[in-house]
Amino acid sequence: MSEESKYVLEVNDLNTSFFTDAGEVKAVNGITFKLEPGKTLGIVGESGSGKSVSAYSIMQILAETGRVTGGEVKFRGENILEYNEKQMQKFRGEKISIIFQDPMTSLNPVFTVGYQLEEAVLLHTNKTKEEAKARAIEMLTLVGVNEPESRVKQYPHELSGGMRQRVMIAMALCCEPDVLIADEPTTALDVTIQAQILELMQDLQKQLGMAIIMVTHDLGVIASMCDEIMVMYGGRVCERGTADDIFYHPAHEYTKGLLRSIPRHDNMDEKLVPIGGTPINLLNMPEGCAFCPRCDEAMKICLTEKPEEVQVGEGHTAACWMNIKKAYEAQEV
Amino acid sequence: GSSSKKSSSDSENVATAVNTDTSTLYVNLASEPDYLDPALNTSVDGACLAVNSFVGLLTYDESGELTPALAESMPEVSEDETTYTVHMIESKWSDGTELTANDFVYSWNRAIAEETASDYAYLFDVVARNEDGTLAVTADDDYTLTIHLNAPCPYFNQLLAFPIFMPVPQAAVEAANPDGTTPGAWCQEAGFVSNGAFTLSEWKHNESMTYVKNDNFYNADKVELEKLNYMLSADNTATYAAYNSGDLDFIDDVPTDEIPSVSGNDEFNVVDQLGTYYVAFNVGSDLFDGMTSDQASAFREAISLLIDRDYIVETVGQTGQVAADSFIPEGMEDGNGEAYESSYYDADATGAESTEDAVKLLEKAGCEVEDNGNGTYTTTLNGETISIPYILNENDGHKKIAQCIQQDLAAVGIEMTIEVEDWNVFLEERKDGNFTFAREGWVADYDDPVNMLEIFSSASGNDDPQLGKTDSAAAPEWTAYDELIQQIYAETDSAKRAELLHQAEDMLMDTYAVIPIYFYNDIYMQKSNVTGVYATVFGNKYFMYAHKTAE
Amino acid sequence: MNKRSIYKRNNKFMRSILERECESKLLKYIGKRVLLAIVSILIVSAITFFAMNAIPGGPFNKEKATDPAVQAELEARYNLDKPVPTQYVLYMGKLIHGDWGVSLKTGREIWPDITSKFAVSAKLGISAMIVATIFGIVLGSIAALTRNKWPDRLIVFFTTLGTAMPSFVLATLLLLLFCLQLKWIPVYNSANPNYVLPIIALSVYPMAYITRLTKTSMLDALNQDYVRTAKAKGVSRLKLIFVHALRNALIPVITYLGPQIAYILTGSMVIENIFTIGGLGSAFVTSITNRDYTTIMAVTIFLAILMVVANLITDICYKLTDPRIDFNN
Amino acid sequence: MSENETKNLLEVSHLKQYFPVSQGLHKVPLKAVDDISFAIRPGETLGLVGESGCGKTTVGRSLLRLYEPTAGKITFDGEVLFDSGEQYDENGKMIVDAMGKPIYGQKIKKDMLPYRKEMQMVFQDPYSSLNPRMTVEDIIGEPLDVHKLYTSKAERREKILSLMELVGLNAEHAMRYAHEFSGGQRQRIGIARALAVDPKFIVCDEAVSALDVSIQAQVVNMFEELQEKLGVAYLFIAHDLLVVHHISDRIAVMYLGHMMEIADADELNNNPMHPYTLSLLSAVPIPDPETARKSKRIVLEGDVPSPLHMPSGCPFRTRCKYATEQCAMEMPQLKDRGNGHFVACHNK
Amino acid sequence: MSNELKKKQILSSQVDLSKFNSKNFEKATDDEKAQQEVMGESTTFFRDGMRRLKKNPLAMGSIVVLVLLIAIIIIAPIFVPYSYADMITVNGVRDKGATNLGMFEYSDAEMKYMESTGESLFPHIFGTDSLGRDYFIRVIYGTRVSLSVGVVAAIMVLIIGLIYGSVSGYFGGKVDMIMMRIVDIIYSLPDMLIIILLSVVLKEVLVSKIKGTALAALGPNMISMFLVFGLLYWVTMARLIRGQILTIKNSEYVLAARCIGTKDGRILRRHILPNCLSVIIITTALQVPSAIFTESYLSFLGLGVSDPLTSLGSLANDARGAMQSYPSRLVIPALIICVIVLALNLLGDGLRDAFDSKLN
Ligand SMILES: Nc1ncnc2c1ncn2[C@@H]1O[C@H](COP(=O)(O)OP(=O)(O)OP(=O)(O)O)[C@@H](O)[C@H]1O
Ligand SMILES: Nc1ncnc2c1ncn2[C@@H]1O[C@H](COP(=O)(O)OP(=O)(O)OP(=O)(O)O)[C@@H](O)[C@H]1O
Ligand SMILES: [Mg+2]
Ligand SMILES: [Mg+2]
Repeated sequence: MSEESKYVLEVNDLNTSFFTDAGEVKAVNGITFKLEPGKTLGIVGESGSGKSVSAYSIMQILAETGRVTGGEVKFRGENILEYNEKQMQKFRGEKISIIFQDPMTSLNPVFTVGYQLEEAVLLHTNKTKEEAKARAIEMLTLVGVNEPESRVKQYPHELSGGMRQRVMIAMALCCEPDVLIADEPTTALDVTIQAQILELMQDLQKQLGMAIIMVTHDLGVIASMCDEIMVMYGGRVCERGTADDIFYHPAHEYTKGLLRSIPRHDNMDEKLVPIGGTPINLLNMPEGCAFCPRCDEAMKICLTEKPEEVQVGEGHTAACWMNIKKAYEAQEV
Repeated sequence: GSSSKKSSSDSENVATAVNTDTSTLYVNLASEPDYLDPALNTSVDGACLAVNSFVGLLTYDESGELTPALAESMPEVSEDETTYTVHMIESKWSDGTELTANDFVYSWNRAIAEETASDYAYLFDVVARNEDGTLAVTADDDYTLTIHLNAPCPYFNQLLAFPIFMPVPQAAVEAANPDGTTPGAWCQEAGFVSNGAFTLSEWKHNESMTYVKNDNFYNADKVELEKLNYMLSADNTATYAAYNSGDLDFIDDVPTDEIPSVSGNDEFNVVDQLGTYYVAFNVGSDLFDGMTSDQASAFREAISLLIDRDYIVETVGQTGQVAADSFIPEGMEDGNGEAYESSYYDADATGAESTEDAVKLLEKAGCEVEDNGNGTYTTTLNGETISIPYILNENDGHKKIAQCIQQDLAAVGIEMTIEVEDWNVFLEERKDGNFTFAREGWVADYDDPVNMLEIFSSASGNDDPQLGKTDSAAAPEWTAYDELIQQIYAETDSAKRAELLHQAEDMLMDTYAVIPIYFYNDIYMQKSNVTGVYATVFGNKYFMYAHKTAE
Repeated sequence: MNKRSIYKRNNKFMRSILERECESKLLKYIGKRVLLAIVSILIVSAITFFAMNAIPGGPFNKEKATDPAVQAELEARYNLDKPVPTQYVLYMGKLIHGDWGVSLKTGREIWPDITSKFAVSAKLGISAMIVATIFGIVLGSIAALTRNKWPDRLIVFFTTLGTAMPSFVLATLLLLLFCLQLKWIPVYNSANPNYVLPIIALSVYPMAYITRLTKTSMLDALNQDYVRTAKAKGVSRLKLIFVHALRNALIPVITYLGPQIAYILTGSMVIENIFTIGGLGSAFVTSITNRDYTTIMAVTIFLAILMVVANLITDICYKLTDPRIDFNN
Repeated sequence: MSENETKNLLEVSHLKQYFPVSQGLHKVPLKAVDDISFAIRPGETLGLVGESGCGKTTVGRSLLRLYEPTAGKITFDGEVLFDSGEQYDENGKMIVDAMGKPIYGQKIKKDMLPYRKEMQMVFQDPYSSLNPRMTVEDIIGEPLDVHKLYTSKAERREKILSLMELVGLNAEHAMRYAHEFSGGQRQRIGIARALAVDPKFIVCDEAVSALDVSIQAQVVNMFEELQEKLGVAYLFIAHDLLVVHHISDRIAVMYLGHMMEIADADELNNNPMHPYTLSLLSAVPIPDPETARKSKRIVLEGDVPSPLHMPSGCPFRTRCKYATEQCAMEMPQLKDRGNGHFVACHNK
Repeated sequence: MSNELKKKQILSSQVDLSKFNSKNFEKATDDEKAQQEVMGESTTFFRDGMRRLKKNPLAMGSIVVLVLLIAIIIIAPIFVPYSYADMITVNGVRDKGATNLGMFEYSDAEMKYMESTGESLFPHIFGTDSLGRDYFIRVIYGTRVSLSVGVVAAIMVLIIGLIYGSVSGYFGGKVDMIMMRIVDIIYSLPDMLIIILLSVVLKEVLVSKIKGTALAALGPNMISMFLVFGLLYWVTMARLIRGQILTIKNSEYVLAARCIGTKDGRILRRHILPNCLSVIIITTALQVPSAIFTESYLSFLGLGVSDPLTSLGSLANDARGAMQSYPSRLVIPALIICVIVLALNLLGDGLRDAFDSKLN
């Protein structure tokens, strides 16, 4: 493999804004990541931290008011942000697919499941209707839907939530994309169903070998699933690393706070330590670190300057002045 | 070849194409007629349809004179003027069957039959009856008809030209009405048998009727038109537009507001009509409570004087109507060979000029009138201002006249409220005397004053002022009038009869329950390339002898 | 036979059972609706019957008063001399046997009259509805896609303008412009009536409404997650709008169209009068002003039936567009 | 139930809540809650977990009589608020006559108004549970108005401000509208409203589910602090087992309208007995890579059946790998397995 | 730990630590942190909606037009010396020549009068009608009538619809079902018939009752029109309100209120009505043009306002007959109807977008 194609997907300094009545909402502020084939990248962060918008920016399926204002998204070395709409249509679903959070609303209620699956197949292959149908049934079987022949004739509302999410997955995978973006694929589902779906996704990744970007706000979901985890806050990446890095050696105050604030089996009897304050208002972004108004350790520099992302370990980076401070102090000493 | 056919069908789509065809006359009279059966029709437009598709013994010629039609000549009248003998020409129905005197006997007896329920059956009242109730009319042979009258009837010849006296085809009528409940059924769709100049070939309800020339018409040689097409619409804005765009050759009505712009036009025709536009008071209404009948009359006379008829004629009528100074319209004959003439006030001086006279009359009627100094007055009755509700039906002209009257009365401080009513309600209220002051109008069916006067006899259904029908103290004594009308019916001496007619009108006008405004005339517009259409004083239009040239 | 084909056959069998069940559900539903409809038609007819009899004025009133004997004869003939409830019972009795009676005003059979007039109104109405629907949906979609930009504002302005004029004014102005000024269209042509203007006049209002409805529901649909899903699949913009969003956006349009169809099929008295069209609308108004009781009743019942049928069809269309609708709930 | 050592604050026994829903031409009962019994002690938190649609919300609302229960008995602070009159024997079997009809005892329906002061509710959705046309002051003031808990305007205001302080809201925010706040702040408003009447018992229906993880902890903490301060008891409904475990003293597990297991929180976690609880616990994604890697998920097959087509016998048997014939025959009763650990399963 | 050490090494190789000083790493105070966190300005629902409304040029234009129009119809009669009913008189004499004058035209008599006295007469801005009445003042009164008819009718619809819809929606169940069936039936009743029935039947009752009041000038037709409106056109409003109430009734905040122990009346007043108020107001505003239309349709049928008072509808209808000779008489009232209806509709739509969009 040549150097440039080691990564299926490279995102460099991606910026996305929404131009609303109230002003420019800078939802994504310069995120960067690389994704290797067959690997899983987890993106976590609280609501509004720009996880979905990042994903949508890659697919270029932003709402009308949204625009990618800078950066590049390279798919196998080609910057897809420069694609025109036609090329993008060809690209979506074929090279990168996405699964959305809410299977209840993400399937068109007025078309049969079969139609929606076949459509995806027909769009990207030269298959005939018959073949597309066969493919749809095949995919349904793959995602563990029983009686796929009759399911294709059903409408989404006739299926249960878990079933619908399986259909969504089947739809996303039917053209065997290289990258699958899963935007909170299980948030709307019950725990037992969530477990089914996560299991399924892991299986499918093994079978089909695609890269997955797993977007979620649930630390539990990514703990066991991801090769790399990226923590976002206020449209920026604050920390990235392996699961162990993030969970056992958090290097960003936000990540630390997050870990302290969620109930885990080992802190059941302790008080949770919440992160104070309110979630960030993207219309009024702090000048410095986005997290500083809520950060217990905030320093003067945090107020005025944005922290750089620095490497704190192998494959483990964080954008927090605390790390610099430690280094500075160490140097002083 | 085929190419010419194509071009002709193409040309039909061109806006003005209709009118290039000189064999068809495009006419608008009114909206959909209720009945085409001459015995059942009651409307003027229906009568127009009837005279163009049926013909009786007599008819009217271009100069408006009675002339023999199916009769060979004018009827022979016996010495005592009660027996009429008519010799008929040989003629055929449109289906080719012979039309004989027996057809008339049948048709006339059918017209008066109870199950036919014809509104105009009363016109046969002058005809004597046999013992079995049938008409004293006999077919002496196939082409001779003898008619016996109860009393001399100076206008009987006119009746013979009236639609209800036209023949109907017995076989068809009876076939379509097996159980006697659908008397008009035989002529409700296109294709029925008739004997006039045209027969109905197509009827698109509420849209159009197409008549085609009847070759069996007795005078078919003289008929140039191949077709007569009626646009069925009562919306005079639309019909006037159709006329102006060249889609119609003849319209019977012009929106009043457009009249000034066409009045100098050659295509605009004004013809005489026998009828009077008037307003009527209900003599039994509350308004007159507490007045004597003289006071009430004085009050009404005052109102009559206040109405500026000239202004109405000029601004609303606009077609040279004559301001009325009597109830019997100008130009009516008195049945004694002379024009009937009467005048009760100076019509031109009504309105502002007569205010002072009116004030005097109001005072006489018991009202208190105060001079405001600037030519206006304030009138009160028992300390209250007088408010007179005036009812009328929805019609542009009627509403305008009402507003003129309203302004006229305002000059003496009498308030008049205008209440436009639904046509049917209007008729009912008027008939039942559920009103104070109402718009009225009467167009004569035949040229004789009795037709105008008999409606006020207390037995008449048209006695809207409720003369003789109310027990109000303010109402005039009316039995004398009823007797007078009966006398007129029976009077054999025509000079004496004319005298009685005058007496009756005097009596009527004395009450001022009836306030004449103007005498009707009739307008129509006809394209300059059309000639030969003529109208009678009763409003009937004869299209069959029309001549249409390419423009 | 291998296992798979057995499975397939079973499946087919299952499906046919399922379909049959659906069908019987639909039939049951229609049955229920028809039953309900009959009841409401009965009530409507009764109210109409008593209301029209309560209005002063009768069918035989004429400017020149009718002879009382003649009037009595006519009243007896049409049962008008009987008490109103009896009349109602007699009328409905006849109606059940398919006898719509004859017009009191013209003595003509009512049923053929209604059907021929309805044919005219329906022809016009359907054309107008098609025009309105097509233009409405297209304009509405355009407005939605260009929300708050000038095409949207223009469309909103002009469609609202179209509805801002009373229909008689609009019709008159059309007449004035196209027939008298421009002379493009004849005012009257009995052989070959030109329906362009009446269709325009009739369609303006529903078109404006459909445009607005389509716009809002389209906007709504375009913001839905499933549209985003389709986009992410690589569906082209046109297909996104006209297949994925539109079908959902059409649901409110159908809700509107249903009753509107019944309404517009029965014709507009104003348009019919101005353009001299022999439709049901003017016939109905005329029958009311004429107190033509039998015609009033017949038209009312006819309209009510039409309304019911239109609503039923709407509901079925509804089901066809929106599979979520279950007739049982 | 037989745990009368300490006096229970709330006792619910044999609670049933059926909703009539039309199916075709007839109505059939949807058994949202079917014969559930439990008790809550003063100052205690009972967690209630289960999958979506299993009837958690319905339990919460029925016991506050926001829905009129179909049957059952609700006792609060020693007062019977509602009793439909059915009587039950020792084994929880309904006492019936020869015809199979229940023999009714006394029926009770108390006016709830006075008890609204004692029992309150915090709703799941902090967005839709606050009237968008009311200011924070009005929202928190409403219970005070309804129960006339103040004598003067000033006192009302004072009370409102102290409540706001209690839940950690800024006094400046009193005149603002709910939509101007973040989810966590809104939830605090909802809690302040519930606390305004000084209740002894609060049903928290998914009160933290809609909140961000970082905010969730704030609210959970607050619940715990309030409990310490005010001694309120909670029925804490949630689907996040970790949160429930964290906050609850005891946990009840529901499935399809039935109670499957009730036990002390730690006991339930360490020693789940019901197969459903077992798989539920194993399905919970654990935010700890080490444990997550080690643990083995027990993935349940299939979906929860529709409550309209309830399986016979034990509702869980369709997804249970231990299901036997007996399970299809009869619904197992909730039985004490020691330590106040109640399980409804034939096989355990 | 070695790990820690390694980290620091990595760090110092990446960042130039020399550009920092220890001040940078002092703890920030709470105040400083709080400054970073600004809560947006307090907006109320109303202010928020108004802001959106102000951004809608069509709606703002409509407001301007409506305000201007209302100002004109209030002020004009003070300045114009003619009355809507009086035919023009010159020197106390009715002027037959003053009919059908064009815009700003004087009749011969008026010209003579002005020449002889040197006094200038107020111009006939829109000319005169066929009865010699100043058309401008008639249009002004017509507008007054049409607008007030619209407003009053809309209010009637509102009141009846509100009561009916609230009862039906709030009580639900059987009551709701029966009430909605009634609505269905009213929907399929022929309104023409009912209009005629009411106008005819009510006239008897009304004429005496309204004698001498301001209503008398409007005439019984108008009054019955209001009643017709009240009796027939409320059904849409009732349905809408019912729908609103049904959704709000089932909302969580109403449940919350019930949980608190709030009584039905208070719930209706404090929770349900305020939340459907904007929809109600907007729908009522949109009812005004609909009423103006109905009035003009009735004018077309001859069931309009009593003469000589007039409305825009009856002016337009009367002018239809003169459309070829005097098209301006048709165009002027038609234009004003158009402007009013257009403005109200656009404003109503704007209000709806601003206050009722799903976006908030
Ligand atoms: N169409 C839009 N218009 C304006 N702002 C938007 C739009 N879509 C998203 N945003 C803003 O962008 C920011 C990031 O949103 P995003 O959906 O990416 O968050 P997220 O991390 O996915 O959160 P969640 O966990 O809730 O899905 C949010 O503050 C949101 O308000
Ligand atoms: N008012 C109602 N009418 C009819 N059915 C209802 C009603 N409320 C709830 N249900 C039904 O009762 C069952 C239990 O609902 P409930 O809301 O109590 O579940 P839940 O456990 O709270 O679910 P979730 O976790 O989704 O909130 C569901 O099937 C639901 O559809
Ligand atoms: Mg998201
Ligand atoms: Mg719930």
